[in-house]
Amino acid sequence: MREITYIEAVREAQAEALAADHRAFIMGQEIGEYGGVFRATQGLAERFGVHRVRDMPIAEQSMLGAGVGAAVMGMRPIVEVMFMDFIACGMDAIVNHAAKMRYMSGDQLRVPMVIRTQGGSGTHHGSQHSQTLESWFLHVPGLAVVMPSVPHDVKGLFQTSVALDHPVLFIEHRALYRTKGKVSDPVAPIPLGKGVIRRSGDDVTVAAIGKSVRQALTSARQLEEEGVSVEVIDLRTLVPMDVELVLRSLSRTHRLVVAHEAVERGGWAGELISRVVAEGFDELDAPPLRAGSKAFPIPFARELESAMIADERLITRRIQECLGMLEYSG
Amino acid sequence: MREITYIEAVREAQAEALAADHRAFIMGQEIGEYGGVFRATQGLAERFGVHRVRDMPIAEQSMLGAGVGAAVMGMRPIVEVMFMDFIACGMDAIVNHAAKMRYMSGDQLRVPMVIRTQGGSGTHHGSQHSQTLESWFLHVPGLAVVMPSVPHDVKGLFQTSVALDHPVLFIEHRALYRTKGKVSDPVAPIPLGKGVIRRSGDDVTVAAIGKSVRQALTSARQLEEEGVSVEVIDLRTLVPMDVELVLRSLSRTHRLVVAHEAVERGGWAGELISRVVAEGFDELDAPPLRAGSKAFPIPFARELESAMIADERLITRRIQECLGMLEYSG
Amino acid sequence: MSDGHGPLPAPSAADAGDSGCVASPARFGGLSESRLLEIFRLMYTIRRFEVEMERTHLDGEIYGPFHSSMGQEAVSVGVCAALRSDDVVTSTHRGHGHAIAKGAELGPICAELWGRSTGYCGGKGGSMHIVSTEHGFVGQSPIIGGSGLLATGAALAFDLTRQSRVAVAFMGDGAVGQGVFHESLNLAAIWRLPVVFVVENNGFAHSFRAAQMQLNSQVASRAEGYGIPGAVVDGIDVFAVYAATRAAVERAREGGGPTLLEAKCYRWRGHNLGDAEHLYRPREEVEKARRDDPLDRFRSAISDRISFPTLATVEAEVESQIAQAVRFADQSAPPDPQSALEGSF
Amino acid sequence: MSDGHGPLPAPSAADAGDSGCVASPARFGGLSESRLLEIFRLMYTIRRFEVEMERTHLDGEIYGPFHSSMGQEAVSVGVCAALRSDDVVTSTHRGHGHAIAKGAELGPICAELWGRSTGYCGGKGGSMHIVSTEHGFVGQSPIIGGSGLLATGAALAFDLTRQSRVAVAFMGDGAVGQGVFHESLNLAAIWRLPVVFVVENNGFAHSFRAAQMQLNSQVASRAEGYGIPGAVVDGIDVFAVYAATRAAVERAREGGGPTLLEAKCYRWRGHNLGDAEHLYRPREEVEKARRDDPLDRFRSAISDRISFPTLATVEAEVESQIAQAVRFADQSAPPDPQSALEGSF
Ligand SMILES: Cc1ncc(C[n+]2csc(CCOP(=O)(O)OP(=O)(O)O)c2C)c(N)n1
Ligand SMILES: Cc1ncc(C[n+]2csc(CCOP(=O)(O)OP(=O)(O)O)c2C)c(N)n1
Ligand SMILES: [Mg+2]
Ligand SMILES: [Mg+2]
Repeated sequence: MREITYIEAVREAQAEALAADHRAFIMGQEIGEYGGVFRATQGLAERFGVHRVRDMPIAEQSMLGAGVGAAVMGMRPIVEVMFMDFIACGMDAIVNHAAKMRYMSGDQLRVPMVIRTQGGSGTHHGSQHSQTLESWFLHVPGLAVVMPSVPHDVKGLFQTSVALDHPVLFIEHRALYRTKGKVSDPVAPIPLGKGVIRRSGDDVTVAAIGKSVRQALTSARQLEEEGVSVEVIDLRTLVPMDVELVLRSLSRTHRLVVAHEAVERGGWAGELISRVVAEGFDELDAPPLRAGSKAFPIPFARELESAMIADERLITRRIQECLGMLEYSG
Repeated sequence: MREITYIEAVREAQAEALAADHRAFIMGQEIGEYGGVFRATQGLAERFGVHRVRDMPIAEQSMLGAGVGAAVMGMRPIVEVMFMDFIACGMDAIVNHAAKMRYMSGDQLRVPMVIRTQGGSGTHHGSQHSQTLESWFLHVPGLAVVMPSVPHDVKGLFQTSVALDHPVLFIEHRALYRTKGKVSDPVAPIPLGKGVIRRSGDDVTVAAIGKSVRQALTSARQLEEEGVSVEVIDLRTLVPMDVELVLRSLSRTHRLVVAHEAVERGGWAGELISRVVAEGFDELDAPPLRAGSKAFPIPFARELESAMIADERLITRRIQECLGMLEYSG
Repeated sequence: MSDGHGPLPAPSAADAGDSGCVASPARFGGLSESRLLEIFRLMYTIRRFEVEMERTHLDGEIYGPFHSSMGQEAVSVGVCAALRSDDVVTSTHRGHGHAIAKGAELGPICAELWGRSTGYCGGKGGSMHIVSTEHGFVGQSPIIGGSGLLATGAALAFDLTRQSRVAVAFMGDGAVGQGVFHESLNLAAIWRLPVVFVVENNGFAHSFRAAQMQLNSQVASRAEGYGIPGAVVDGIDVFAVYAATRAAVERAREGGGPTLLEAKCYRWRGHNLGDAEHLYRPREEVEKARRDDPLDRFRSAISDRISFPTLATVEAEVESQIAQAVRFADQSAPPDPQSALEGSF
Repeated sequence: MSDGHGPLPAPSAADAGDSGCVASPARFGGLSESRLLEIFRLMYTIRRFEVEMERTHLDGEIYGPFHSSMGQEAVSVGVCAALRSDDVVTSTHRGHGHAIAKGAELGPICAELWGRSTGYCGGKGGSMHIVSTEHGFVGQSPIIGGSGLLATGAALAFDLTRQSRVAVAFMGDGAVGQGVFHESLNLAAIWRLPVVFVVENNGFAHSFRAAQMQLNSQVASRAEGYGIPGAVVDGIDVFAVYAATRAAVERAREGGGPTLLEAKCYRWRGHNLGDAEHLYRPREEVEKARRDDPLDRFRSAISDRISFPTLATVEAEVESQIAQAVRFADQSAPPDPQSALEGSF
């Protein structure tokens, strides 16, 4: 199988979408001849023309709002929001329009729009360019939320997202762009709402998504040396969320840690834990714990960022706490 | 003691704030001579002048953004967002600016701004005028989130909010405006992060906020007839959240239901349940359950709205499920 | 930018506003008698429909917010008369007139207002969210400014698929201060999209007069900043609205890009039912404004071409259609609660 | 609106742009020799500081995004020279020059860029979030358009408290298409707030030229739509910038409301370090633009008033101040990780 980087997968996925469906087109800033600030659309303008790979002025509301209007008329817009933080600038188009129009209209209108964005810490962009905000959108009925962790899933989930007759928030992590993974040719579409077990284990289950999956795997490898067997689940999509897979895993491990880079307070781990507790209480030998970032804006300096961002160290610690090897540190 | 309506309390609280602190002023749409679409500022423009009770054009970004800029310069803006749904139009000012500037600047800048808004269902305003979105803001470090359920708390919490050197989201529920409650004269400031027990009971604890507190009390009264003793906690503020009070209550009841009108999926109940499970697992005799709205946009028609909105019927059912009187219905 | 000005017929509110203007054929924009009757039928329908709906609301048969189109009939009808049936319209919280003018049926509109299963949206939408894709009425956005973005996006779809369709956004004067107004016009301008932004300047944004919201309250003049044509039109005069819209729509269809039209009119009713109007406008002002009635203007304009009895017949038909629509809603079942739990993700 | 036009000295980029313009005393805006030297010192400091920071970034001593102010020194300095120390400035992602021009110290700026404990924000802010309240440098917003809102709000505070202070928002040409640009100007206009919006039109919004973003790329002409004065100034000529800003600031201070200034300049460096410049602009264009250097313009303009040796002394002082600043940052401790967990709610 071919090995490609995550960003190459994003590029191929978009190229395939544009090639496969004439209704698909891309809108965003610096995505045309420039090829995207992270190279996600490199070569696409040349190949598909600037009318289908459209550079936008710096105006997130119109980018997202025009996407909604075009989708309603039968197009399949792929809108790139350069940094996830900027979604706050176009929130109304997503929340009040994209997510609601199909329902409000009694199914007359459809909004098959994919909103691609990337977020997260690690490049020292500071508080307004490093957030991880997917949790907001679990709380917005009408949206699917997708967060692939490997190139293969990027390609498989993107196909499903573009084909879906509902708006999709497709979230990438900057720090994953250079990571590599094997892809089949072609990659088959991956249904939304199906997680995968990335590593099986018996002692504890870690449910994670995106970059946190890789960190959980690192923790798992480290803990293996201490004789701890960790099962790592990659949820892949948050809406829908594969709670069943987690419950099945718990029926063997009976212990759960939920890991995400997003701030722990109000983060989506609370959703999964609430579902698991409500539906699998008796399976639990210990309280499910969260490994999320501390409730502070993301600071610029290295030393500060790593003091509040959830990483493999925190995941490892939570696993040990969940197993009673350490005292719970809140 | 005097009995006043909730909306009268909102009006008095704002009047007292403007009278007490010359740095305080109000911005919003239709709030001046018109007195606010819900009469929250009636008479204030006449009393304090239109420069301190400022009518705004329909432009949420500038309303909230100018509030941030004024707060940074030492003012105490009180910004009214007419419907909570419109916060999506000014999200960037709140999330990327108000909440972060104090931290980012190394404590050089302060944003003592109170964002007053109201949300919720029941008046058949439809999908774009009925949302309950406080859960988003738990996930935004830097903001306090306040949701009073009675006139007394409106007055007590508003004083604390205006005095706080951090931005505060002060959330009201339209359906509470005409409800009445006793107030002392004057009402003492109420610290943020202190919940209250509205009704004590032994069998199960219901933690709620805002309008849901009243509904929980209704459920409690109904269930009393069936011999069920329900303790009802009014959290009053979500950030900070009085988890200790809930844990203390659980040490007696050992059962928890968390109730909010917000959509259950991704809602703040998940935060409370995660904290409770992590810190009080051994106290729990049954899985904590959530009573939140189903994950759909809010439809217009009565029959439809009541099919998805969380209300006393759902709270009652969840209590019964938590007590094992009924099968959990998800 | 002078090239920012297209050759639009732009009768200023001032010169066309005085008197029920004379009926020179030209003023009919070359409309046939049947088209003229259709225009009258629609204007009369909107007027009477709003009266009826307001009544049923006060009787408690409708609930929820209600924003009346009364007094703005000539804008809705004049604009939509210049459109093809496959052109699309986006609207605001005040959209009943727009829906009717674009051809949506009274029964399902009424049923939607009443929250019945037979409403266009099965009761999920209500007064502020009527949609009839079949008639190209593709969405109201009561989020002020939202209609502009939706129409811009629709126009983008037409442009991308090389369809010669046009999108029209109805907006209120209150939308002009919104960031999305700016972003919509700018985007439509640089991409030369086939969209017409129709700002219905009905004198008020709730209790506000445009001049309180902008120093430069000449809405149409904003077009210049975007390098697109702008024009003011007398919104009481359906022919003026029709002519201006036609020119804009033709330009859009031929790839000439967007136009900003400002239709000056007056909001006859309070902002919504229950609005405390008296707090911000004197009854006399309203009465004076109502004396310049778009329906009367039409009647006197075409008096020498269409006889009064002919109009009376149309009026009678409309009355029974409205009565029918109300019966339709009244006899329709409320929506099945279960349907609230379908159709989202 | 003619009344929308104030009596601003508005040398168009065209007429002032050609040649290092002659040094008629008037062109110095009546600035004393010491003020002139101060202006030179600041421009030279910005230039050299950016060179040094870029070097330390490439050496890996700085990390994170870096947006150079090089080539735009005359705008930063010309604007801030027209301000009082208690006036405030808000800025963008490209803010080093603004901070220096407003008087912030090199040591703490450098330390902030390096993420050290002694930085203005203790390392929490970084290059895009420098703040020095003590110098009235009250916030950068790398969220395009954000600086306009912050300054409008600051001006509102001044207006409410009847202080005669003025707020200045530096913005990029890329901000003009943002909804917040529209909303800020409109709000400042209707409330006649003491704010000056300075759009640094440096030719590019990352890879984009203004003309690709707006049909009407005459940024200053947008002022009309808001009923406020607008003016274009040659952003390479510090005296032109100073004069235009002074007029705008005076008007603002006297209650005359906001002004929109467009300062035409050129972004010498890539959008940020690592930008693939070659994809959108030819090296020759950059070289040609760089030949019109704001520092050279200044030198030739004042050549008959200030001797070359005097300037050389200033340059030498600046060099050592920058070396000192780098040493300061270099010798400063990294922030205490614990401090990341303080100061929020
Ligand atoms: C984003 C947003 N802010 C505020 C409101 C509240 N609101 C509803 S209608 C209205 C006035 C609109 O005036 P205008 O645009 O002139 O339309 P008209 O009512 O005159 O038809 C306002 C402020 C809203 N619906 N959306
Ligand atoms: C809301 C928002 N959208 C997009 C970006 C990404 N971005 C950063 S700088 C920039 C270009 C800004 O150009 P301009 O305003 O002219 O400022 P300049 O870089 O020329 O100083 C863009 C698009 C951003 N920071 N904020
Ligand atoms: Mg209006
Ligand atoms: Mg620029």
